[in-house]
Amino acid sequence: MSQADATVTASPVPPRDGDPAITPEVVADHGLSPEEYERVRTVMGRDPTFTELGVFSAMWSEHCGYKNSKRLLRLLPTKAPWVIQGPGENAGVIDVGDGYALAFKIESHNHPSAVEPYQGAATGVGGILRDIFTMGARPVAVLDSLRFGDLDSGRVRYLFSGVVSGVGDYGNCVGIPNIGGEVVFDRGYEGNPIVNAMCLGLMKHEDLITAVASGDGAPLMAVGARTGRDGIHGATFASEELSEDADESSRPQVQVGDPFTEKLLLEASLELIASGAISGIQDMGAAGITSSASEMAGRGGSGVEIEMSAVPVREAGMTPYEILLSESQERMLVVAEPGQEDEVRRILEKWELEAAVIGRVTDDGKFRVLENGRVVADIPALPLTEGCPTYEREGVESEEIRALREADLGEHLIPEGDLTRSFLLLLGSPNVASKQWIYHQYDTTVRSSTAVRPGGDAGVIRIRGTNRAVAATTDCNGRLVYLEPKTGAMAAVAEAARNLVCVGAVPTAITNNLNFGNPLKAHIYHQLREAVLGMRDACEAFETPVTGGNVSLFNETDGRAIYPTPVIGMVGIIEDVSRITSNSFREAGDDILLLGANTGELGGSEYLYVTAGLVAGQPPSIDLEGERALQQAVLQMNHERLLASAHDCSQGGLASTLAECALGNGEALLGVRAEIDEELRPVVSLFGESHGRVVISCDPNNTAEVLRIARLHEVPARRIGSVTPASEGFSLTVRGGVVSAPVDRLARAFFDAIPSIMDASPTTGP
Amino acid sequence: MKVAVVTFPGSNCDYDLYKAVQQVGAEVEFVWHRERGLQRFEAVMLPGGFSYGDYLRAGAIARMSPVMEDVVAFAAAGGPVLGICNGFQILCEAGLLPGALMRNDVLRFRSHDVLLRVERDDTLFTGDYEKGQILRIPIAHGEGNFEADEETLRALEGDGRVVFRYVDANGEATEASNPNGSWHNIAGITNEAGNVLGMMPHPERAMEALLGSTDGVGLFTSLVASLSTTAGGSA
Amino acid sequence: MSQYRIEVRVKPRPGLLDPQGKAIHHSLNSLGWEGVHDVRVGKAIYIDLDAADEAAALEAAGVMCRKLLANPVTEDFEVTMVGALEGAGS
Amino acid sequence: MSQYRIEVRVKPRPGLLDPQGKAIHHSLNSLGWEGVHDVRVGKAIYIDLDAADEAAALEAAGVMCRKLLANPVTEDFEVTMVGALEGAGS
Ligand SMILES: Nc1ncnc2c1ncn2[C@@H]1O[C@H](COP(=O)(O)OP(=O)(O)O)[C@@H](O)[C@H]1O
Ligand SMILES: [Mg+2]
Repeated sequence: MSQADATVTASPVPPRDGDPAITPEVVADHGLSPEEYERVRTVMGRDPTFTELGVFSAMWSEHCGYKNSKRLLRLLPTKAPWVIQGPGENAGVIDVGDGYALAFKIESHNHPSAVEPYQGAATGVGGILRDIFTMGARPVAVLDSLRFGDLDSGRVRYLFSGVVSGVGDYGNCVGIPNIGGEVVFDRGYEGNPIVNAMCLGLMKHEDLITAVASGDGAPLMAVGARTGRDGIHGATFASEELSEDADESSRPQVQVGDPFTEKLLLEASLELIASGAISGIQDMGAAGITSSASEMAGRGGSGVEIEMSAVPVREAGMTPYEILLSESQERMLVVAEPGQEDEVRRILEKWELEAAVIGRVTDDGKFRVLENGRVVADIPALPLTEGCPTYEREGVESEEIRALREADLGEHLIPEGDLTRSFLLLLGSPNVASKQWIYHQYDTTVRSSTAVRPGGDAGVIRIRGTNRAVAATTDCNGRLVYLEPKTGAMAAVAEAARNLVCVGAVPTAITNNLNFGNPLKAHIYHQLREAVLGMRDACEAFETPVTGGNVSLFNETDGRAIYPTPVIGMVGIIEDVSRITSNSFREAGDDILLLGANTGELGGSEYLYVTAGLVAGQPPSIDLEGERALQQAVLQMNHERLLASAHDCSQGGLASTLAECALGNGEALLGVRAEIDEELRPVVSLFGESHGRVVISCDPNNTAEVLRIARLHEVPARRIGSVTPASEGFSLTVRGGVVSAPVDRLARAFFDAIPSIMDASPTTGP
Repeated sequence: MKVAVVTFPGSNCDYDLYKAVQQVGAEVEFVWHRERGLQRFEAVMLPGGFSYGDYLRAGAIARMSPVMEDVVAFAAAGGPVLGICNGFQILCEAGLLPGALMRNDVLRFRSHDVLLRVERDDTLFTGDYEKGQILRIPIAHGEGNFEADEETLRALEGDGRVVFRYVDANGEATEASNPNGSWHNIAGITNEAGNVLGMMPHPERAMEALLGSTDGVGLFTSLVASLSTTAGGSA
Repeated sequence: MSQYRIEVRVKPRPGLLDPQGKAIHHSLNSLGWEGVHDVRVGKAIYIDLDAADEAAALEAAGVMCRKLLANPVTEDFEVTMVGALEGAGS
Repeated sequence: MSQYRIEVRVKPRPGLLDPQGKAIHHSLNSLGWEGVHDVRVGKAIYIDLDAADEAAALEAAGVMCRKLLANPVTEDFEVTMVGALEGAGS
């Protein structure tokens, strides 16, 4: 970087007619601090033009430049023999065996979704799909991780239903099955929803292509949709706090998604890559042509020259500034092999799309922009992409949060005896209740490869022509991260891994989305840093390296930050599809066993939120070695085909987990008779959310062997009861307490919760 | 037997359908919507998806494609034509099947397994099923609400052209088992001649136990069987 | 040749169920507009096109409706002239 | 109180991409209408409602648009009077 600083300097560029003069206010409006602006001037060796300032502001925004997170991200483990592509490309890539590779990544679209939930979510899915197919992989699955405020607000219902239909309509139209995700409703996300979308793509190893522009003179082509005035400065916008009074006019134009064009672009891109007519391809995502072109040049160590008048536009009279920063969707930048421009055009034309040569690769290390032959921007490429100043800040835990964590939960531990009413409340909480209302709006079976649909612990996609499958899950309990960031982040990684082993997959690698508040505040930076450290420790312990991710900071409304939410997207490999295990009980008469032990904390639990509106207390501790042992034990049981079902114990505690196993997808209900004797308060035994636990069921003939394997791995295990016919009801007895109810009563609470809220009450528009 | 799977910009179940046909041992080829000539095929299939994004109305723009003229001719000559989901919508728009598929009455996309009752086991497409048999097959659509005018509806029922109906586990066509508001729980119909079948559910996604159901296989084996008995006879 | 803007309104046929209209009707009622008795939802399509004169533009739009824009099984349509567009040319 | 029918037209805001309009535009062109330069698609909503007079009916419809029918972030709307309805009631 410093090398490039020294060798490549900007040539003089006269100001463009009609462009505003650069004042300190204009600089501030572009989200650059005075120091950062000085750095721009040093890099340039002169004052930037207005167009150049726009380019810097996008590339040095938090979104593109990772100013506040880059140094922390360097702490994460990224290597393993099976990692083919680590962080830094459009998506991470791992080997999945039999000649196949898996590309996967997660992306956030929080701010756009807060402004326009439907389009925000839809374009979020569109963006992550492009990140995958620009690697040469065919997208095979989508997951979505969502957070909203409580559903009792009309505005929240509006955001929730808009986001779900946006995610659904886009993925459905392109034809990528949704295989899972998560949703949490908590006042901590009121006003600032989280919308993260993850995509998985499969390819043969030899089809991998990266986004690099090299080869002096190679033509640069814009393909796909035309450039309009949408989302100008989205990247900068995504790096600022929202405030209630941000009026319409100050908001950037909403980007509208066109999934139909995306589908064509997907097919055309894969065909382009296979044709050999191109050497590089990249999505024009955040910061549009600016970031795609300069990053391709930066990675290739070369330069680019782009002629604005050659860019196909949707509206007349667009300035270079607007064209460079437009975030119109469904566009790609392609580096063609010299002489292959017509072949590129032919392929695009078959898919009824446009392609235009808009510039070329150069060898002078510059990001140069022309307007009708006149230079309007001339910037050294490497400092632009790599030279963004990065910060390491001082983090301090918030006293207020510490006090919440250390709060005495004594009075909440008192209830005992028949706790069925609390249990029904918990099962009917939208956080625990069935999420069918969501995923029944998502096509989950298109491509005919979905072996486990949403509703299981992890989604599973088989790989046609092999005996293998890949599994994926997203997880994070933001309340736990809020109360204790480091353990909370470790817990998110651990839960993801548990979800994978429950379906029979070996946890292999993660992508992650760091959704946090304003990192310039010391206590937020503390959360960010601790969470990254927690993620690092867990990933090291489980040998699941980080191959990529996304950072979304400044998630605040009127100064109130969301819960720190480092969403973990983990993928795993199943070598033999016949071993895929479901999370619902299979047969009356099977034994129910609990693996793992209750560590006794009630802090951060859904029980406290539902019964007392409380997010407080000491969250459950986590033992990474124990988690690892548990994973190994479950995998071995799976391998020996001992399991009828396996389900990770998480939100809602043991009672809710058993109910979920019994209720399944609602089509074949079963009953439960179980008892557990722990030296704990009954509410903790029933509803505590200790990590490291899995509920399994098995043929009674296999129970001894299951227990033996658990012992072998030093995992606590015990038989706690049996699966019964539904007619015998549901009961779970603990020391000093019990929950028991007819199964159809549980089914109503569980399945009707979200539909009855969403169908009964109108949403309130924007 | 050689089957054409016609693809339009935005088709996305084309590959699934291709694989399903292959699985029952028939030959299959994709035909892009701009290509002409279907004479070399013995059956034509229109896959699901979102041709032209379902913009305007599902199937409305696709039915203007050049290949549709040939599909119409192929059907007129008695050749078997199967439209699944978006394919069904295109067939209605093209007038090869009566009625229209309107927006689901719940106004939401619906994607899950449904149960279908086989109403006819004497069509080209259902010989390997039994009348009254209940099939588990996924649906995934936003516009599957079958409507037509009174007269057409009466004719459909009167002539026994309803081939599949949404039912519950007891085989009853109840309101609760109707995912989209279709008149009389209609999930699939044929034309008068019986050689064109349109259905909203996706049999091509119900071909393997691993994926949850094998109940779709019968549709494809039925077609192969009926074509081989009339070998050389059709279109 | 001049350029004209035509407005096409495509409406669900009377008698046909209109779930979307029903849902909006219901929402309006529950938001307090009890005096709303019926709501029907159709499409408004704006077409800018070259034509020799207004009559030719309207005529062309009518043909487009019959061929593509409206489904005769479920929809009716109306075509109206918005006006001539200035300084036209693609 | 009389009953009126109001027509509301909700349109995508200028400058915003209208994928549906784009697809129809493309289709019309390839069906031979090369003189079609642009297509935008919105909604036409017909509301039958009780109101004291025309002005009150239009006024109410405007409020409905702002509250429910149009999304101010992406859509503009227009409200026009179709006319008074005879023999109303319901
Ligand atoms: N937004 C969503 N999109 C798709 N599937 C979802 C979504 N939210 C939840 N699900 C699915 O619903 C099931 C239950 O979700 P959740 O209650 O978070 O489960 P758990 O706590 O067991 O992980 C999971 O299979 C999950 O994949
Ligand atoms: Mg979860």
